[in-house]
Amino acid sequence: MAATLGLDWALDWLHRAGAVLAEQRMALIELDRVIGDADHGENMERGFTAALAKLEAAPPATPGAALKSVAMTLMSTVGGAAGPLYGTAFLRAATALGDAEELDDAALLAMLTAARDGIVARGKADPGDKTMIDAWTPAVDAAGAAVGQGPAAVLRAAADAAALGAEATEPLVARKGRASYLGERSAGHRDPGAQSTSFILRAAADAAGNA
Amino acid sequence: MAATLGLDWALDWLHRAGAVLAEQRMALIELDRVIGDADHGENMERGFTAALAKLEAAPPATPGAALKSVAMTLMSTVGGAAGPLYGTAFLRAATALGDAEELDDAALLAMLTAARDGIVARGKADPGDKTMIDAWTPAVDAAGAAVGQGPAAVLRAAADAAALGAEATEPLVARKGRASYLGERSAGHRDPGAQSTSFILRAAADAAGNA
Amino acid sequence: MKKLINDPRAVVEETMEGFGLAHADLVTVSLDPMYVVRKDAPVVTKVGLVSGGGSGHEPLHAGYVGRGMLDAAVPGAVFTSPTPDAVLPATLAANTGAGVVLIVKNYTGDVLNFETAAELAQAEGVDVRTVLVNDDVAVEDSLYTAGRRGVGGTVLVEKLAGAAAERGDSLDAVEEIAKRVNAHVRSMGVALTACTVPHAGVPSFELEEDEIEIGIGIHGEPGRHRLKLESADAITARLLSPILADLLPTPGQRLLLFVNGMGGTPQSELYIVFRAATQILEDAGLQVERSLVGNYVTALEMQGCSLTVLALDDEMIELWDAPVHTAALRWGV
Amino acid sequence: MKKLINDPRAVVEETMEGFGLAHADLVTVSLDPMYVVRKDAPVVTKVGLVSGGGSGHEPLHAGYVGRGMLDAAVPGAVFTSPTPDAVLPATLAANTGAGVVLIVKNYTGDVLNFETAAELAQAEGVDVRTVLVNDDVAVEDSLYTAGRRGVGGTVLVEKLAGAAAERGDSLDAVEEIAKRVNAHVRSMGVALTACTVPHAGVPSFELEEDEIEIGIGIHGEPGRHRLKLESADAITARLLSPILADLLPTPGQRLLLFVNGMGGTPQSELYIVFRAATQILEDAGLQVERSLVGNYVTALEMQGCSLTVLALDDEMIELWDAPVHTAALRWGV
Ligand SMILES: Nc1ncnc2c1ncn2[C@@H]1O[C@H](COP(=O)(O)OP(=O)(O)O)[C@@H](O)[C@H]1O
Ligand SMILES: Nc1ncnc2c1ncn2[C@@H]1O[C@H](COP(=O)(O)OP(=O)(O)O)[C@@H](O)[C@H]1O
Ligand SMILES: [Mg+2]
Ligand SMILES: [Mg+2]
Ligand SMILES: [Mg+2]
Ligand SMILES: [Mg+2]
Repeated sequence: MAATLGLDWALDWLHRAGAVLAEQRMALIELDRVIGDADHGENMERGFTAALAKLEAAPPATPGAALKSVAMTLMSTVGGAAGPLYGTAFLRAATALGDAEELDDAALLAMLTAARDGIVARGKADPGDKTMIDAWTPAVDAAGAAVGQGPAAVLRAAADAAALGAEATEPLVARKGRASYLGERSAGHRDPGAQSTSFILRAAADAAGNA
Repeated sequence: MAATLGLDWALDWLHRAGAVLAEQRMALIELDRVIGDADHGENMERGFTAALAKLEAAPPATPGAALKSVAMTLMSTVGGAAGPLYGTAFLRAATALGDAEELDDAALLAMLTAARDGIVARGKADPGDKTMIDAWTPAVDAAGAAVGQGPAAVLRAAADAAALGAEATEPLVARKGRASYLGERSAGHRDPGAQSTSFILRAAADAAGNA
Repeated sequence: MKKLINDPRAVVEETMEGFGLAHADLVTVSLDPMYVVRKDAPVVTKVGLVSGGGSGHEPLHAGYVGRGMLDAAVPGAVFTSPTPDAVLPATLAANTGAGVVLIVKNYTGDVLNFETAAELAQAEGVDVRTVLVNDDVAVEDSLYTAGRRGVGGTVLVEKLAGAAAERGDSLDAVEEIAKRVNAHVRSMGVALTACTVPHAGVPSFELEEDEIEIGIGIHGEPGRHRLKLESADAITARLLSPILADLLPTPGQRLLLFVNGMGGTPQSELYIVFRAATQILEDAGLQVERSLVGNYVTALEMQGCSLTVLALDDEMIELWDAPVHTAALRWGV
Repeated sequence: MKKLINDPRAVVEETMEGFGLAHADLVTVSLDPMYVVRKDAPVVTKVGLVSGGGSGHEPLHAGYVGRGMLDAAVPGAVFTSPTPDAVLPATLAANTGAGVVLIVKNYTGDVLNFETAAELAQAEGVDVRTVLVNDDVAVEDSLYTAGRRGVGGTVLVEKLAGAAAERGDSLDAVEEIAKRVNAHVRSMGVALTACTVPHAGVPSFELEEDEIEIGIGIHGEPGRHRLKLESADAITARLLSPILADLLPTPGQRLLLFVNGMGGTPQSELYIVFRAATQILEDAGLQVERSLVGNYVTALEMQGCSLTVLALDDEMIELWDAPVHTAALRWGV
């Protein structure tokens, strides 16, 4: 396992994320259909397809530049609630990385924290509101606890916690986003944004495991 | 069995016709749904309900007056193709009866013939076009053959022939009315107007059998 | 059957009551007998224009009563032509002494009932002309059918004849315009789903999840044949080709292209069809000069659409552009 | 899924292409980024009015671009708010230097994307105001929801603010009118059937043959609760009562009553609901002074309707009656 992660990892991450979102498009649509408006999978796939094409067309020089490119593309292609939220997350993550070429545990934690904080700043959701924050927050916490065990371990901890966090949104009653219109009827269904967060963080960990 | 039929028979006929059309409303709608526009049963029931109410409100003095009253009400309440056709049929039938109080075999035959001729005059259908004419024409022929056997026998012959005529519309390809739009696809289904004719003539025969 | 109604038998009456309330500035509604007249009818010395037919095709015909279009409309029961005793008073109300043109869609029931009404009105001294609309190329016009049906083209006949009447044309002239429009208009429709007549309670026909019905009428009657669902572009081509084969427009001909929704189809789909139709027509060297897109002649909640093409001349364009003020069509006023 | 479409992913683009072809006299359509502007934009020294949101609600918003209403509209993907990079050029195109009001329906996605666009436009020197529309009483406006949604009331906000902008009102004044209309308008909807988002391919929710969904939104999202199907009169009462409980109009208050079809409901049913609503309002001593009945804010092919009630003042009546010339709303011109 590498002691730091570089541009290769970042690109591998983003490609893996694009692949899993494409593959899970219908699953995310289905989650959103039940408590939302059936577009989350479509939106995310459209966004990541465009983001990968952009990375291809204008190859970035650093991990931060890669995340910034993705941020801008998501902002202008995803739309809906997820577009600005993920766009902000990737933008803040990019800013946190600056032009570092190699990322250690601390850098990765800073990246995840900045992403989460960006989503909170824009969306104003609290933990437990049944949003993507409920995957991001445990992920940041777990990553923090794993700092010192190496980048792959940090990201694995984040991904595992995000997966549990996404699952844990099921019993919750939504208070933010479209699912909140359903009131009590939103309970019993997983939040699509928390699920897509879990997919994206798993992709980061898998890429690190291969680095 | 009575040798002639009078006003009582005429009123009994019309009430029986109203009753059977109300009872068979959905069956006629269903026949019309398949090769038409699903309104024949509704139209006929609406018309006869109104016609019976009118007979109640302004009791006629002769069989001819009863048929004329029904004709006018059908004309103004049924609409569609069946309204003017049955309206004309009853009007011509009434004219054929004049102010006769008692109707013998010949009068009944004249009545049925006038009704059929009225429908042909308005609708210009030929036998075999898959219309109510395919019930009326055999009914008139059979009634003609039964003249001399008494009113009940004349009407029974007409009703039996109309029933067979209605059934015999099934294999026909429609050339008149709404079913003609279907072309070959109209074959295999009974014509709703021929079926309602059969119900109405059966009611006439049943009333005569009870007279 | 799921409908926003009270009693299936009160559908037409309650609809017309609501229509009268919503458009009290435009029309007066008579409930028994049932007909709708222009608020300002009879308009002095103008030829009267009257139409009608079964209900369930809203906004046809009541939605087209008003300045520059119909003077009166007569709604029958759902999918059932109205009776002469309703057509007669509507005709009388529309008569200013200049005569009345009846626009009748070519269905046996409509023809017979309007025929009787015309006779009755004539007996009362009204000069009545009847113009049959029969624009539906899905039906063969032969000895073996009741003839072509009147469908989408009806709106165009009513608009152009209405504009002619409004500008003061004579009875002969209004009749001529109506016949001219009918002679130059063709339509063809497709259904993706059936509709349910309220008093019947079950859909008028069954279509599988992947089937469509080509050559559909507007009365929930089945069409000519069934196909597997195709793309909007392919369906549009299928509808346009018999229209063009029958209309035979010469290259450069100016057209009015009318994409009509059957009641249950989203507007977005109508625009997708409009796009496809425009491409086909322009590729054929024809000129889409005027257009209309929306739900104008419907079949209750049926999903599907019809295409109507009218070959325009200068006068028709002028009449189309003339002001109209009705519940469903309004411009220039 | 049965739709008159080609590729589910091309639905919005092809719709807007067709829209641009059909209304070339009124609008210019930009496909990438996707937005629609008034043909004559920017209109000199007029405050600009821009709206937008997910597609699938046609004629909202592109159908309301034109004289007396919107200067530009920005359609997103189906049921997905548009992105800032499309809202920005639309905002710039609508700006004459007098500033721009953005009319935004209150959904998280719309709010966030328009917020970013507003910041970007401001950075380019445009004075931008944002007015949120949140008229849907089906949603509790509390800390525990994303707040009330913008639904049918949006059309009224756009019409009245558009008329104010057209007559030359200042940016402050147009913003004030828009906010005032929003403060006095309430809506509530019902669905009889679900709709199917083209890229999803399956209906957004399931309803039994005898069930309806009360408090439905316009995004195919489920409503607040389910009921057994009732009569149109009963359903109308159910929709009106929370509206009135929240709006609290005083006796004699003049109202605009707007019965909106969700896309798949026959016009006749909308008039039956209009009739019932008028009766209830008049029995409550209120005055239905203006009305609108039709498919104006839809959810694809959903069957159902929404009721919108606006408490009118003299200025609102004047602005409502002012000329408007758009694809979907037109009078006085
Ligand atoms: N205020 C918010 N804060 C954080 N996340 C949110 C917020 N609102 C919505 N989300 C997330 O966005 C997801 C929905 O995204 P998407 O379906 O693409 O957008 P939309 O709801 O506009 O259709 C939800 O599942 C939720 O995780
Ligand atoms: N030209 C015609 N001559 C005789 N009968 C006809 C003709 N056209 C239609 N019919 C009869 O009318 C019946 C349909 O009546 P109805 O459904 O009430 O009217 P519509 O076809 O206008 O809906 C047909 O089944 C047929 O028997
Ligand atoms: Mg969504
Ligand atoms: Mg019929
Ligand atoms: Mg009929
Ligand atoms: Mg969405």
